Parts: sequence; structure tokens; C-alpha cells
Amino acid sequence: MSADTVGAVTHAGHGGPVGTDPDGHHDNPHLAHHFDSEEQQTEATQLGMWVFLATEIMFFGGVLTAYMIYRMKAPVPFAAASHHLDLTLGGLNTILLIVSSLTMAFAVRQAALKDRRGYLLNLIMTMILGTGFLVVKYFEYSEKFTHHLVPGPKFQWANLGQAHGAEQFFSLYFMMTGLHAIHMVIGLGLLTVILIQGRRTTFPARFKGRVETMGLYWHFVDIVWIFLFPLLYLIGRHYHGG
Amino acid sequence: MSASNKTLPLFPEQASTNAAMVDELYFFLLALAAFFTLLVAAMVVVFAVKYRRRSPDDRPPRIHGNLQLELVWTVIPLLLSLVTFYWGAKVYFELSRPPDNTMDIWIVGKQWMWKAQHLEGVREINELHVPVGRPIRLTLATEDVIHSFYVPAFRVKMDVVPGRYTTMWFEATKPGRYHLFCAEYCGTKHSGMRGEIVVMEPADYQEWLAGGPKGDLASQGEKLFTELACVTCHQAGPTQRGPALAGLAGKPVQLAGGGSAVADDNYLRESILNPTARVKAGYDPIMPVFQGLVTEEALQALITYIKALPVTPDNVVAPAAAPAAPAAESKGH
Amino acid sequence: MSYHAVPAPGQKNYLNNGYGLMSWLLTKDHKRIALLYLLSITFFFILGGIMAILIRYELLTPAGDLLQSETYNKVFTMHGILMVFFFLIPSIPAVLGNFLIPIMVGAKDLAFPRINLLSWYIYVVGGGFTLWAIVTGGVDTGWTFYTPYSTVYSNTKVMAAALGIFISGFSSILTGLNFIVTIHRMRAPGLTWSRLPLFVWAHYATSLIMILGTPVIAITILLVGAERAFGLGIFDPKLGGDPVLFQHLFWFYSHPAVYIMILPGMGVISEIIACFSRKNIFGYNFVAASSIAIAVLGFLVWGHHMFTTSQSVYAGMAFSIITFLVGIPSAIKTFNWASTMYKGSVSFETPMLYALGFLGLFTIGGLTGLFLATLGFDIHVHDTYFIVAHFHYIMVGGAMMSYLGGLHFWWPKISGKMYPEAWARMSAILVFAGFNLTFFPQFILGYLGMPRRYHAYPPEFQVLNVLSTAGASILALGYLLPGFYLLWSLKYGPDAPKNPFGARGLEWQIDSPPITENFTVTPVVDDDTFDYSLPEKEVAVVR
Amino acid sequence: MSEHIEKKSVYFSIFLALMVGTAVTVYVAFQDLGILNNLVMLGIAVTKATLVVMFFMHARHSSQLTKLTILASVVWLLILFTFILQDYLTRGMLPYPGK
Ligand code: HEA
Ligand code: HEA
Ligand code: HEC
Ligand code: CUA
Ligand SMILES: [Cu+2]
Repeated sequence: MSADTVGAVTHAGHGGPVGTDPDGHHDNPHLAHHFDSEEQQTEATQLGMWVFLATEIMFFGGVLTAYMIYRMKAPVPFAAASHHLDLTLGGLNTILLIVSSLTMAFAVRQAALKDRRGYLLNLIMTMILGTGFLVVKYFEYSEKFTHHLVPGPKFQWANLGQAHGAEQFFSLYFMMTGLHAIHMVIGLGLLTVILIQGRRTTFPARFKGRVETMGLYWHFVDIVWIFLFPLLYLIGRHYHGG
Repeated sequence: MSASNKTLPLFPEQASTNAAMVDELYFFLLALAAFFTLLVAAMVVVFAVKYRRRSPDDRPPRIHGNLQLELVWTVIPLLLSLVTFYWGAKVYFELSRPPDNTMDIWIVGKQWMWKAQHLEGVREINELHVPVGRPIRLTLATEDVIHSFYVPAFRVKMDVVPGRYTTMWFEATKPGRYHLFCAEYCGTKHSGMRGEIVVMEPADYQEWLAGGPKGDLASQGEKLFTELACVTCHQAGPTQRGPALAGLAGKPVQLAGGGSAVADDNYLRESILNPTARVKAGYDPIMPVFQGLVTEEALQALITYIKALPVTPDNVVAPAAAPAAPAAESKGH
Repeated sequence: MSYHAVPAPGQKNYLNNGYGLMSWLLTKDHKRIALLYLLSITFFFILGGIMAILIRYELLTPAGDLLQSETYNKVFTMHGILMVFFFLIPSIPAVLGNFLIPIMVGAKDLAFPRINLLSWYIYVVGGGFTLWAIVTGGVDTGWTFYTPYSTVYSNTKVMAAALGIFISGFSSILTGLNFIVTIHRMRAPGLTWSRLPLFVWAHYATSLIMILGTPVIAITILLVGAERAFGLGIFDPKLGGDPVLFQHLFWFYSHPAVYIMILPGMGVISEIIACFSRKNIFGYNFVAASSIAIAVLGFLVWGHHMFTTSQSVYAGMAFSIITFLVGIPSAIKTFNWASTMYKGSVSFETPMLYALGFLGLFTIGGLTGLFLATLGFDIHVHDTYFIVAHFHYIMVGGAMMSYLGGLHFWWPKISGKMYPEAWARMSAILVFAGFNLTFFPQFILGYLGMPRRYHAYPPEFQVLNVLSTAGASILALGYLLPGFYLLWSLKYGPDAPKNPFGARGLEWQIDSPPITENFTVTPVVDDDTFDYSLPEKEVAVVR
Repeated sequence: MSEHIEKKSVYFSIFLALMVGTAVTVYVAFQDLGILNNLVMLGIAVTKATLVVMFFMHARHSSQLTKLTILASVVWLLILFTFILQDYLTRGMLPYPGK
């Protein structure tokens, strides 16, 4: 590891030319004091989000593992329980989320083009679709309550032999969709922030970067649903046992 | 008390065939550890003394490293590790695999006691009497949380996990009384969940057994089989809606929805407590759930009974089933 | 030489740049946040230490007469939780890492200063929940929260404690995230990966674990909480749930977490040994790469905590062999550290004493870890005092020693004051002696078969327990001393020069204590900057 | 971070692919393909996720480091799955309960 064998600095982002900054201050108002350049800052923020999404993947991974193991152990009750989910509502929600991902992608794109109108329109669309998802989810949940499909003492299942497996399925169902819904709510909160900020921004690189970062989060939440939908609603549909 | 009365004990008593095996491994590990600890200590001490700073201006030349050395201290530990792994795995396999001719005993752990049930019908609490020189297999269950059945003098330990059976085995070599500990934390009186293993000469053991109640476990199971109305569905006749059970134990079972399972104790347990989790192919999932209706003890009796059912030509489980009844499990000791 | 220059008194630095509570509570300066962490983890260490003393005095007699069994169970549970989640995991990363990483990479701060502050607040809130759990009755599940005891049977404050750990987990995630982004994106010009201080490498590896492991404990605890609070059936065997699955998920994090606890310490040791041998670390590349290897392999071995739990025999074998493999990078490190002293110029200031102590104790702790990885052996000693001895050797003998070593090493930089050397050496020796007396007898106890988490035990184990308790008393004294003399040094210690130990690295080129911005110009480094064989090379860091 | 601006048509095609994927998944769910059922459905889900990551999330134009991060998170997820599965799938391979 002598100095010469090592090539130039790796992809470390140390922005501007060194030493041009005698006071250690810069004039750029959008730049936090500890960054050398806006590019470095945006890159850092986005890397931060990707790393955060990695933690999110592992977070959902834990409950997905539980689901996988239990489904393997009791396939029949799980399939039976899964039949009690409302495919129409689930499908509708899937579509809502995919469309919202599209509008989110456009919001990011229009922000990059500094098209305020397009940006705001698409962002608002995204938020409406996201809210729509939650509203649908609300109806799905309340239906589960009225049908005594919520785990706990009130849980009822006609086929006693499968009651345990079914209750377990619904435990996992609520856990997984509940966590997903909480992520949606957080996402909507984040979008609200960039919506408000977007009304008077001049779209500096930092803001565009922030929009893109929030977009990453939103798409991630969509991806989670892309998996939850088949896992919870669809697997075992063709099987008519119990 | 079994363990030595010395004030400063350094080594536990060896009282099972496994103990010697584990101890050999222990000495090997100790030697390995001593070697490396002394090696590191020697390096540190020698270098520290030899190269201590002699003047504040010492400026020793730079040494980047040495590939050969790096390889040496990668490869040698690696090889030693593999040897150790192999040895450990071998012992583990021995510990996990009971011999064929075991004597079976059922154990139930609950907060905070151990209950033992001999096939001959005798029951005991916080004590377990076993004959010397006979491999013993324990099938363990718990009524509440996880416990762990631990006999230091035998060097064996097995967790007892709610919802299923686990097994362990040992063969005692010395008559005496040995500690039985619960090794998995299980709540307030975890440290009070202790007992004793009483190892006896076979003749004494028989005598001790004879002092117990009459009626072996399988016949208790038979009674339950009728009381719980299992007979309605599982005995040849007009009401039979479930499969025949004789000769089932140990055989593979085809499951509805694909897949198969071996009808071991855990399968039988699940089939009784929560039958529709895995349904036998060709049958409807109509068997009622018995979870909460049968105690662990009743379950032991039922399973012992099912395993002991005599196989007659008209109640064989599957065409493929071998005629011989499972040897070790059959009743009549 | 310049490194003997003492900064002019009254000059602005991060400590006197703003007074008042708010200037601390709202600070975004990584150095001040590090001090906030220092205070809070010390608080939790003392609390955990008091619990340890209670444990040891209870075990003085076989009968269990000092504490009730309920109380004893709560005490060791809180001892484990506080020490692991609120002391050792944040210890080196959040204090020394926070303070040093930006400086070592030549940056003015971490990439996300606000998130850094946030993570301290999250930690405090998490700690608050845990304290609340203690005050309102305590928890008695053991730090491992095994189900179904934790979900169904325990009637103590499991929810509050679990919530505390859940919350503090996010603090750990955010710290790791901040480090990773900082190390990738904020390195000074010339600071290539192959020049990066090993302390930074170690923290990079640690951060990987924090990021990829912590979320799994978070979700696991959430599942336990949901089961306990809402009666969801996830691990409950009555609904077909599997308690062993909980253990898998728990150890998926908690085994890698033991490397969260030791890797930063290994980084500290690399810096200390190099400095007090006046030699760059022997086999830098190997030491750096082995940190990453430990982090990665460390994720594949968690099942070694479950050899007796009815995990399949084959899974046990797979976990066992990989556990042996994860010992290899540690072996590489150990031998490289020892070889660094070869042909060096070795001196024995306090940090070095701790480092040498670390070498011995970590070796013993690590090698007994290999005992446990040996399947046939672990069956006998699992859940006995052998385990307790193993992990205290690594966590107290290893991690704690390196933490103290690092704290002394960088104390002049952090506080701007020198600590009293004689006192410090004495306490280092006390700690070493007390430590061995406390925990060595526990190996023997374990092989004799004394189960852990026992509040009363058969009388033949007493002598060894008495020895252990005596050792713990010495150990407590050894830990008390630094508390006093470090505080004393803040007021009466002589002012520290820039580089009191003649060490290499950017942190030694700036003032002690540093100014708020660390550097006034971005430093440019090359290989000579870190070379112990050359006279110190000045890098333009301050104008 | 790239200032690369995708054409609108790219987004629309991805969107279309996602919708078609969803439709196919639902269709497949009602066919009896044996074990293939789950494989196809999960395969489609993985494809959809990849499309979102690559195009909507611009991973295609991101730095190596971002790609590495994505790869690492997937690999670690697989570690979690496979190492837990290797316990559950090998249980009962020795004919003793609980081994
Ligand atoms: C900082 C914490 C830390 C660290 C770093 C380690 C490191 C290791 N641990 Fe430990 N461990 C714990 C903390 C830690 N452990 C805790 C807290 C528990 C108990 C949890 C509980 O149940 O409450 C535990 C439990 C535990 C068990 C489970 C025991 C049981 O419950 O039955 C096992 C089993 O394999 C194990 C193994 C190892 C191994 C192989 C290493 C290795 O990484 C060690 C590597 C180091 C070396 C090998 C030494 C240096 C090398 C040489 C000097 C060269 C010679 C080397 C060779 C020949 C290879 N540990
Ligand atoms: C970082 C981790 C860490 C640290 C530093 C320690 C430090 C110590 N630990 Fe602990 N320990 C654990 C982690 C740790 N432990 C864990 C994870 C468990 C398992 C818990 C479980 O089973 O769930 C455990 C369990 C455990 C047990 C087993 C309990 C049982 O199974 O029944 C014992 C028994 O001796 C013990 C002892 C000690 C002692 C004597 C110290 C000493 O090193 C502590 C010395 C420190 C002090 C004493 C504080 C300094 C003193 C002061 C600041 C002054 C005030 C103090 C006085 C009143 C004297 N610990
Ligand atoms: C209502 C009828 C009915 C009753 C009562 C009943 N069973 Fe069953 N049992 C069945 C049916 C049907 C099956 C096959 C389907 C299945 O596996 O669930 C079965 C399966 C089993 C099996 C698994 C057999 C195999 O080959 O896989 C066992 C063991 C068993 N029962 C034991 C019992 C015991 C013990 C009782 C009483 C405590 C009992 N059953 C009561 C109907 C019944
Ligand atoms: Cu039962 Cu501990
Ligand atoms: Cu471990």
C-alpha cells in the first residue's frame, strides 16, 4: 500500500478545488457549512436515502421471513384465510400505488426541468392517490373488524381446525399491511413538506436532489406493496381447500 | 450430593458414556487455547521488553507487513479450526443420535418443576430414576415456556420448546445422584427448577418400578382414546371417517396439497392437537382440534397408545407399510 | 516540534464556542454531540455497574438471600440491557467515532449533523423508556427476550423496555448511516481507502452491521410488542407459532451486534498500538480487510446461540463451521497487532497498557468463543457460567478495555487537558487484575455446570463465586478511579499540546481541543501524513 | 446523482409494464400450475420491483456505489431468508423429534 500503487482518489466526492476557500466559508446559501460543494451534498443525501432504504428492506425482511416460515408450516389455513381478503380492493390499491409511482416519477422529472406547474401537479396527484390508498385500506380494515377477522379474543373462524392458522395469517396480515400503511403516512408527510417548499423554490440543485430523495422513498413503499399484494392476496387462490 | 465435596472443585463428575467424549474434546480445546494464548502473550512480552523505547527520539523504520507471515497465521488457525469443527461435529452427532435400543421416558417441564412419566406407568416429580448401563431416551415437552433439561454429570442438555417434542439421550455409567438443572431461563423460580437424576443398578431399578402404580401408559392411552371419542372416527366401523392409526408411527404420510411428512412423535402430536394444519391426503379436514382439551400427560398416553397399536391385516395404515411393528416403541417392557 | 505547541489560552475552540444549556442541547457539532453521548453512556454504565455489583453480592452465598428471585431476575436483565444496548453498542462509535471520524477524514462535520443530533435525542428517549421500565417495576425476561416468556408469561414491564430498545435501535441506525455516507463522500483529497486510519475502517465495518442488522431487531421487537399488546399470534405456540423463529430473528441481529461492540474497539487498538510502538500497523491491508470480513461473515453465524434449542442438526453444523471461519479474521488482527511491536519503539503510557491488556483478554475471550462454536462442547456449557465468562472476557476484557484505552488516548484532544499518568496506570492495572479474578473462576463454574441466570445455586459452587465477587469489587474500584481523575484533570490537568503522544493522523494536527470547524482549510493528505518512520509531516489544516 | 432526464415515453412504458405485470399476476393466481404458481407470481413481483428501481428510481444512471448499496440490501435479505430456511428445511432429516 505504498503511495504510488494507489491510484488517484477514489470516488470520494471532495468537490471544489482545494484551498480556494480561505475563510472556510462559502457564499452559496443552499450549502450547509460542512460541505464543499452542492454536488457533494446532493450525492451525500441520496446515498443516505439509499442506505436508509437498505435498512427498510431488512425491516420488512424480518416480518416477511416470519410469513414465509409460517406459510410453509400451515399452507392450508393460510390459503383459506387469504381467501377472505378482498381481491378487488387489494387490486384497486395496487393500481393506485402504481399510478402514484408514475406521477411521483414525473414530479421528480418536472422538478429537474424546473417546471413548477408540472412538478406541483404531479406531486398533488401522487398525494391524492396515496391518500386514496389509505382510504381503501381503511375500508378493508373495518370490514375485517365487522367480520371478526382481527386476531385476539374476538377472532372467529368457522372451521375450528384452521382457526389457529387463520388467526396467525391475519396477525401477519395486519402487521405487514399496517407497517406498510405507516410508511405511506410518513411518505405523505414528507411529500407535504416538499409540496409546500415547492411553491416558492427556484429549483436549485439541492431542492431537486431533495425531491428525488423523497421520490426514492415513495417508490420504495410502492415496491413493498408490489410484494405484499401477491403474497397476501394471491398465493393459494387457485386452491380450494377449506 | 453427587458433585465432589471438595471446597474448590475444578472438574465435574463423569457419569455417562458421553461425558468422557466431551471431556476429551475439552482437553483438546484447552490445549489449543493455552497454546495460542501463550503464543500471543509471548509475542507481546518479548517485543515489549526487547523493543522498549530507549530514547524519545527513536524512530524505527517502517515495516509494511509480510505476506508469508499473513498466510501462516491465516492458514494454520484455519486448519486447526477445521479439525476442531470436525471433532465437535462428531461428538454432537453422537449426542444427537440415540442408539436403537433405548428405554423411553416422557418428560414434561413446567414453571417450575420437572415431571417424568415412565412407560410402565410410574410418575415422578423433580426426580428421575434410571438404570445404569442402559441408553435412555427422553422425549421432552413443556406446558408453558422454554426450559432446558441439563445434567452436567452427563454433559447433556436439551431445550424443551413449547408446541413440540424434543429428544435427548444418555447412558449413565455410575450409580449415584446427580444434579438436574433447568438451564433455560424460564421466569421467577428458574433457579429453583432443579432436581436429581437417581442412577440405580438395574435390579434396584426394577424393584423401584414395581413399587409404582399398576397400569402402563399405553393402557391409560387406550382409555383416553375411548373417552375422547377418538374411536368413533379411527376404528373400523360405520362411523370411521379418519385413517386407521396402527403402524402409522415412523411411516411417511402423504399430505393434502402436496408434500409429505414422517409420522414421528411431533407429527402425531400436531395431528391430535391441531389436525388441520397438515391434513392427510384423501381425507377431509374434519377432525376436531384437541388443543386445550388434552393435557401434555394425556397426549403422552395417547401417543404411546397409538405407537403401540398392534398391526393386523385389516387395519394397516398404507399398503406399503411394513408388517413389523416399530420395535422399540411397542408396549410390554 | 510543532506538536508540542500548546494553543494560546482563551483561543476559540469547540468547548468555549458558546455557553449555556441550549448551545449544547441544540448543537450540530459532532464533537459536542460526542460529549453528550459520553455523559449519557457513562450514566448508563454506572447504572449497569450497580446492577452488576448487586448480582455479584447476591451470588456470594448459595441461598439467594440478598435479593428475592424476582428482583434478581430483573437485576440481571436490566444489567444486560443497559450494558449492551445503552452502554457498549453506542460507547466507542457514538463517543469516539462521532468525535474523531469527521476529523480523521478531514471533514468539518459528519454528512448529516442534524441527523446526528437527532440520533442522540432518539437514544435519550429510548433510554428514558428503559428507565421508566426500571422505575415502574423492571423487566425480568433476560436481555434476550425469549418468547413465549416475554410475550405471554412475564408480567413485568416488557413493553416499556422493548420500546426503549426499539427506539434506541434507530439511533444506532442513524449513526451508522451517517458514518457510511461520511466515509464515502467526505474524505479529504488524497485520503484514499488504503490510507484511511484503521479506526475509520473499523467504524465503516461497524456501520454496515448497524445498518443491515438493527432493522431486524427492530421488527422482531415490534412483533413481540404487537403480540403482547394486541394479542396478535406470531410467536405464540398456541397458534402454531414457533419460539425458535424468534430466536433466529433475535440473533440475526444480536450476533452481528457483538461485532458492533468489538470492531470499534479493534479500531482503537490499531491506533494505539501503532502510536506507542512508533510503527505503522503491521499488515495494514489485512487488518483493514479483516474488519470487513468480520462484518460480513458475522451475519452468517447467529445459529451458534441455538445449538440446543432444537434447531436442526444440519443447521447447527453450518452455523458452527462458519463461526470457526469468522474467528480467522480476528486471528489475523491479533497477530498483526502483536507483530506491530516488532522492531518498534514501545512505550507504556496508559492507553498502551489497556491495549496490551486487550490483546491478552480478547485472545482468551475469543478462543473460548471457539470452544462454544464447537458443537459437542457447547451442548454441555450452553447457558452456564462458561458463556457468561466468555462474553465478559470479550465485552469487558476486550471492548471495555479498548474503550478506556481510547478514552485516555484521545482525552487530551477531547478535553484539552492531560490526565494524571500515574493514577491512570494504576487503575489500568487494577482493572486488569480485578477483571481476571472476577471472570476466570466463571469458566470453571461453567464447566462444572452452574447454569446462568441462577439466583440460588448448590453449595459446592460457592468458593468460586466468592472469588468472582471479590474480583468484581476490585474491578469496581478500578472503574471508579478514572471517573475521578478524568474529572479532576478537567480543572487541574495541564493543558494538552496538539499531539502529546507523537501520533500520526489528522486529528493530531489540529488544536487540542479543536475549533468548531475542525479545519479552516480542507487538508490534503498523502502517505507520509500517516508514516511513523518519518518526522511528523505538517498538513495545511489551519491558516 | 445525474442530471439525466428520462423521456416521458420511458416512464409510460414502465408504467404499462407494471400494470400488465399486475394483471398477469392476478390471472396466474387463478390457474393451477402447481409449484410454478408461486414462482411465476414472485418472479413477476421481482421484475416489477426491478423496473421501479431501475427506471423510476433512476438506479440505472446512478453511481456504482448506489448500485452496490442496492445489491447489498438484496443479498442481506437473501441471507436472512436462506439461513433461516436452512434450519426449517433440514428439520426432521434426522429421524428424532427436535433434531
Ligand atoms: C463483543 C462481544 C462478542 C464477541 C466479539 C464475540 C466473539 C465470538 N463469540 Fe461470543 N458471545 C457474546 C459476545 C461476543 N462474542 C455474547 C454476549 C454471548 C452470549 C449471549 C447470551 O446468550 O446472552 C456470546 C455467546 C457465544 C456463543 C453461544 C454460546 C451459547 O450460548 O451456547 C458462541 C458459540 O459459538 C460464541 C462464539 C464466539 C466466537 C467464535 C467469537 C469470535 O468472533 C472470536 C474470534 C477471536 C479469536 C478466535 C481470538 C483471536 C485469535 C487468535 C489468538 C488466534 C488463534 C485462532 C484460531 C486457532 C482460529 N459466542
Ligand atoms: C457491556 C457489557 C457488560 C459489562 C461491561 C458487564 C460488566 C459486568 N458484569 Fe455482566 N452481563 C452482560 C454484559 C456486561 N456485563 C450481559 C449481556 C449479561 C447477560 C444478561 C442476561 O443474562 O440477560 C451479563 C450478565 C452478568 C452476570 C450473570 C448473571 C446471571 O446469569 O445470573 C454476572 C455475574 O457475575 C455479571 C457480572 C458483571 C460484572 C461483575 C461486571 C463488571 O465489569 C462491572 C463493573 C462496573 C462497575 C461496578 C461500575 C463502575 C463503578 C462505579 C461507577 C461506581 C458505583 C459502583 C458501586 C456501587 C460499587 N454480568
Ligand atoms: C370427527 C372425526 C375424528 C375424531 C373424533 C378424531 N379424529 Fe383423528 N383424524 C380424523 C380424520 C378425518 C383424519 C385425517 C385428516 C387429517 O390428517 O386431519 C384424522 C387424522 C388423525 C391422525 C393422523 C393420521 C395420519 O395418518 O396422518 C392422528 C394421529 C389422529 N387423527 C388421532 C386422533 C386422536 C388421538 C383422536 C382423539 C383424541 C382423534 N384422532 C379424533 C378424524 C377424527
Ligand atoms: Cu425452567 Cu428455567
Ligand atoms: Cu454469537
